[in-house]
Amino acid sequence: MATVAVDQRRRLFARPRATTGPASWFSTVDHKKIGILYGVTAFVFLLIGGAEALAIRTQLATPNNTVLSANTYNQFFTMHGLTMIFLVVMPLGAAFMNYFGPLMIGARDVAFPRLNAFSYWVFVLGGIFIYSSFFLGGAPDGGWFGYAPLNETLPGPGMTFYSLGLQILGIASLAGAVNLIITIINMRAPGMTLMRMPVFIWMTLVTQFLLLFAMPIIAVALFQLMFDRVWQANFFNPANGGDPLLWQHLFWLFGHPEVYIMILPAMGIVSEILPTFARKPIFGYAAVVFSGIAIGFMGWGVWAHHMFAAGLGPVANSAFALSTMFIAVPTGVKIFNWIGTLWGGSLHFRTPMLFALGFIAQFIIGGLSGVLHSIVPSDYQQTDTYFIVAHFHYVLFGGSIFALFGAFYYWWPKVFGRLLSEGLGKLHFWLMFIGFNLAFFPMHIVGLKGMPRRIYTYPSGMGWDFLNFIETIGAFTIAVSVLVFIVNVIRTRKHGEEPGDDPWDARTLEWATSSPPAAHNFDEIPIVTSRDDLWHKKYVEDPEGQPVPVIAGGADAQVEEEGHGHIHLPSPSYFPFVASLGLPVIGWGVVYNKPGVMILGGIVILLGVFGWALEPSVEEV
Amino acid sequence: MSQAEHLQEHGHPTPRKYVGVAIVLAILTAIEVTISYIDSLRSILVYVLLVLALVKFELVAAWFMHLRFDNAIFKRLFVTGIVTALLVFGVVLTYFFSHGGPAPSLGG
Amino acid sequence: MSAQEAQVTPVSDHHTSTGLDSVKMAMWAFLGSECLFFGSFISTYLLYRNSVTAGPKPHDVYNIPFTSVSSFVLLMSSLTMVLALSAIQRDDPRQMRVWLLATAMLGMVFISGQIYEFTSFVDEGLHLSTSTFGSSFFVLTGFHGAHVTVGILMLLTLVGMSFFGKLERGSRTVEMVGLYWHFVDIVWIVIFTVVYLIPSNH
Amino acid sequence: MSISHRGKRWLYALVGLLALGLTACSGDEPQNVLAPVGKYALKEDRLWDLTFMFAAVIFVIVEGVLVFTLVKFRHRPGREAAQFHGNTKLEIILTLIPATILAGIAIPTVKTIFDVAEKPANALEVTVVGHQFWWEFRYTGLGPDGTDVVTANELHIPTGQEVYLTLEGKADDVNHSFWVPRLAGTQDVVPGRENHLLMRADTPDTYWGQCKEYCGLSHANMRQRVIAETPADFQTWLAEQQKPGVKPTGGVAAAGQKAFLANACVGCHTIGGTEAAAEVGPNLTHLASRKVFAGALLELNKENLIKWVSDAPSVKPGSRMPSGVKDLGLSPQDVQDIVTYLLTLK
Ligand code: HEA
Ligand code: HEA
Ligand code: HEC
Ligand code: CUA
Ligand SMILES: [Cu+2]
Repeated sequence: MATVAVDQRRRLFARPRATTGPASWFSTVDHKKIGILYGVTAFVFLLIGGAEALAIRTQLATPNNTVLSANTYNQFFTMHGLTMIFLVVMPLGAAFMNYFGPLMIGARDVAFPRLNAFSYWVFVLGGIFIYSSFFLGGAPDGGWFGYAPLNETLPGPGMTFYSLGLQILGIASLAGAVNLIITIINMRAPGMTLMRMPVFIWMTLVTQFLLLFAMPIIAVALFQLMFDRVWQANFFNPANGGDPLLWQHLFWLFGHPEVYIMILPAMGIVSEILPTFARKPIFGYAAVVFSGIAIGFMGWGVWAHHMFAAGLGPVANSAFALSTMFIAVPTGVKIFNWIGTLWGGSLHFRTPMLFALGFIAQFIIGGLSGVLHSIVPSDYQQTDTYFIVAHFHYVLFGGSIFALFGAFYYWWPKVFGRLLSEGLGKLHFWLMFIGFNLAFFPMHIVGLKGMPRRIYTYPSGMGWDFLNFIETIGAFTIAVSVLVFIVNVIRTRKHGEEPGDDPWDARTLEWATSSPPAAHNFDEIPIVTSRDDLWHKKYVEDPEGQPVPVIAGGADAQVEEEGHGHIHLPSPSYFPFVASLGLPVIGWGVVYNKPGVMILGGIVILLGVFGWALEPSVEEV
Repeated sequence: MSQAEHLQEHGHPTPRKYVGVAIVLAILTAIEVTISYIDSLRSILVYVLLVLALVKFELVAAWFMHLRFDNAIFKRLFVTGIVTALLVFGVVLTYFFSHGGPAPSLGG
Repeated sequence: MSAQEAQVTPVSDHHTSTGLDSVKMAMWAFLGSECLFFGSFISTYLLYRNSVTAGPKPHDVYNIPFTSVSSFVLLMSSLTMVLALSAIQRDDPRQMRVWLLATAMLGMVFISGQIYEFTSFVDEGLHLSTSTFGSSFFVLTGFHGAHVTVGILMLLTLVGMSFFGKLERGSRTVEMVGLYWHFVDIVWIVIFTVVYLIPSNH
Repeated sequence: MSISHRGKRWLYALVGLLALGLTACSGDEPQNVLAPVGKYALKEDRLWDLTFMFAAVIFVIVEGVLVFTLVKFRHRPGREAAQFHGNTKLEIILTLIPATILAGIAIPTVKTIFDVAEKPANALEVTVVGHQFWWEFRYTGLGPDGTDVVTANELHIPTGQEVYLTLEGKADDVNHSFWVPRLAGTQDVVPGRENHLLMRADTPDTYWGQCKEYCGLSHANMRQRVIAETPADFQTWLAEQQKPGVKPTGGVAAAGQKAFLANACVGCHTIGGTEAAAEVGPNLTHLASRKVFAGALLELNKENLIKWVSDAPSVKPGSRMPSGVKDLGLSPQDVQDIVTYLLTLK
């Protein structure tokens, strides 16, 4: 492709060339490095959000406790929820989708590498922006769904930070969604037809479509909130005709697809891990894929189940009860097909497998309590109690986080070339499994005993004391298990076993390349001939249908040398980083209502974007 | 590029065609504005206006944005967005209007 | 942002799985997303236009003849936009620049009209904070105006790049900006009908 | 820990929950959802029992099959995995079973939704207003000359009669949610809107409840009690409430009344029979007839009232009632007098 040679001196920034060293992380456009960045950043946020949770649990360990003031508590539970959802589960999903998306479909990179870097930087800066509120007058304290009109009447800048911080994070998600959708539709290796794609890729695709259409809705709600708070508009101001229910509708129109955004990648991960360790193909591939799509579709028609008690009236409540209940059907399909995948297998209980199984066992509980919420008259009792808190931690932690930890163990050797220790891994799993159930199972009971959520203190004599104490013990057990994981990671850097390219004898393309993969992913773009392509290159079937390894050397016969001369990889660029820097600046400008600062931020964005537009994506070195 | 080839296959719309479409758009706009002043049409006005807007929408999308000539994937991406929006906001607005619109202000 | 990613991706077009241009597909996906964005604002407006607690009601302030003219201007800018594309597809960058400039000019006329409209509404006592109608009107049309402004910036950038010979694969880039521009026009078609022409209750 | 152990853990947990559902203890668990009273809570509870049973059975079966699979197909040397890709017939059956169960559950669900929303003919109507962070109850038209009887935080209802609550959201307040678990599920109080909630108590008792929708700093401290009395007792109570506030007959109480009326208190509270007629805070006409105050956070006694009047926000973070001493300039003597007066307002 023809690239016009551009005079370097005319550039504001000389084109970065280094692909190693600390500075290179700011200019990288390599989807693998960006994946690692996502993963590390999200993990740090997990520790922060977890530390907030531990503070919450400490405060609630005993009745009438005074470790946290009401004010601090409210900021902590809000920031805990926001952090875990927007800064942990979503970006951890993005980490794996970024790293493994292109590898699993046999691509060299994502469709828009610089846009990818932009997404990441916007995400980090959005996170930093929201957290800066702690030092600038108080963090958001209106709950993660920030109901109107409390979100407007709360004093302090917290909820303004909320409206702008989530807005910034939304931009990151939207850019990422466009990027991954196009990558999956358009960047597949030859032969990688849609119905040959790994389930994880399918679930990524569905997730990104949900993001594509859900993010703009919350963006609008957040803009309206911003105008209300900063410029006295009336969108949610009941004293002047605004309707608080509009916020609820807009929020949950986004919010429910959002929860599937958080679970579908996890389901994809589990659908990769199970076949690998059961040593057989996924049961009912088509059903697993289509049920994922069905969940994505149905997820648009159930939002009002978060508003059953808001007074929608019996007709609307019945309709949404029905739509909600029936989401259990496609979800059940997934559960049954996973069990079908295990059935008849030869199950190896390695750490990733344990986490995947933990996911299934716990997600069933969370799913069933979800169905119990959908029984509207019961939900009148359950809503806003700890029964709900139990439900969503079972799906989010017991589900998403368990699967994501499974993914860490599963893909670690691919990313870093070393296996995480099995012994520590199993310890991690069992501690987390026990701690998790200790922390969250009693919440069902406490909820049924009438403990509302979001209360910073409670009197004794309600029958809640003992169970709350147990929950706190459970929470600290989880924290210990996370520490075990950290130890495992540190230990592995030096002492981890180097297991080669395909330690699990796995099935999908990412295992066909070296560990860690070279910058260009594959020396030769693979030609895909079947689903689980790698497996079929490694094994042929004997007459009984049992796999027989291909004669040694067969799989290695793929070309080793750099056959086709130069591979064009996108060149690093600082501009995505520069462009993203403008966003939090605008945010701070709005919080303090300083037009000058907003304009400054706008100029930074323009500079970044112009630089970006004017530089070619690939530059001859 | 595949792009250009594609257009050529289906015959490049000529500038003349584009102008033709624009004239139709202009006429439709004129009609819209005019009928919005005719009181006797008030009862069906909303529907007529919506249909006219839809036609204009469709003309721009089909001709100026080339959806008529391009691969169906593009159309599907766009239409999915439109349909999702229509469905969910249809439900939201139906709900609000069947419940007497936005909150009647009960006073401070 | 997608429009700027106009350069070659690691695997170029004829190698994509669908044979279709990734940037164009990204643009369409983005526009699909924008439908939900404007859908939310338009729905908010529909919800609130009749619940005026204070200040003027919609048809106290609307000046339909004026807005019809500016709508017409925006509609015609779509024509000039597509003519610009047509020109570059015929390899005529000079004429393309003329049409692009014309498009940008029409866009600016539209924006000026909007600024005039906003100021006159404010004079008549309709502010962002007057009523829910004021809030939803200004924010909806304001965001549309912001989109037009971004479009104008992109058009002028294209003209500049083309003038200095920096516009590689110009027809594709022009096409992307064009898609964006037409979309903004389409949104206005809806806004013009739903916000201005359809009568409000009072 | 072995896999079968894990299965048992789940079972124990489940049995624990079941046992809890059966032992409907109330005494020391005043907000226990599973100890319902009166037809509305009972209806909701019956539906819960049904659906929970289904959920429990599904849980046991699915987790059981899962654990069984894990044990049976664990890797053993020499065993190979069977390579099959699916089984369409089985998959269809396994899709239809849950769908059928859900369709079955849907029927009583929808029926109950409509049941608990239907306004009965001769219900007692009370308006409930949510405030940050306390509840106002208005018995419309039951006061003298068609005025309202207004009280706070303690809702008195007669037993054996449906009570139709109109939940009114003040436009300058925020969302709350009125919840008395043993009597009925929750309904939100939405600013600018009206919602409705039905409850009925068949046995006299004091039922506890708590605001359930997060409403700011003292959401945790916004509680309420429902006092269900026999119709006769209820009428007696009502008759008392209809009277104007007790007039002090001199002494400390009179000084207290004077201080009350001379200070900012009068700008926020109503005391029947005096010129205090503001409605920012709770109606205090019969304050001393209540057992709890300040959003049912504190027991009504002299010590607590002194604390409250001196400095409400330190007792209840974010309280809209300013600190008597710090903000309103009351002297400790004023506080003593006012509290003495308030305690006479039976
Ligand atoms: C990962 C995120 C996630 C997932 C996957 C789900 C899944 C589901 N959720 Fe959950 N939900 C949340 C996250 C999630 N939820 C969060 C965060 C909240 C709280 C928000 C807040 O208020 O802060 C919430 C709140 C919430 C509510 C509102 C409660 C309230 O506030 O009053 C409801 C109500 O219906 C609900 C229902 C459901 C249902 C029916 C499912 C279904 O998808 C579950 C389906 C799965 C199964 C049913 C299990 C497996 C199936 C079988 C074994 C087949 C056989 C089963 C049957 C026949 C029943 N959820
Ligand atoms: C993925 C989502 C996710 C995850 C993983 C968690 C994890 C945890 N959450 Fe959850 N939580 C939410 C999402 C999540 N949460 C949401 C959405 C809400 C609703 C918020 C709202 O109402 O607005 C909520 C609310 C919520 C509440 C209710 C608060 C209230 O209503 O008043 C509680 C109470 O116990 C709680 C507890 C916990 C605990 C103990 C953990 C534990 O699992 C955490 C375990 C700890 C760690 C993983 C970190 C380990 C830490 C260390 C090793 C120390 C590190 C040290 C330093 C950094 C100095 N959470
Ligand atoms: C600015 C308004 C305001 C002023 C002035 C004010 N109050 Fe209050 N008062 C309130 C509010 C609001 C509450 C409810 C607070 C809560 O429960 O969270 C309240 C609650 C009370 C209660 C408890 C009532 C109950 O049933 O819960 C008492 C007693 C009381 N105030 C007495 C006084 C006295 C005495 C003064 C004067 C020194 C006073 N108030 C001044 C607003 C005010
Ligand atoms: Cu009122 Cu919570
Ligand atoms: Cu939901």
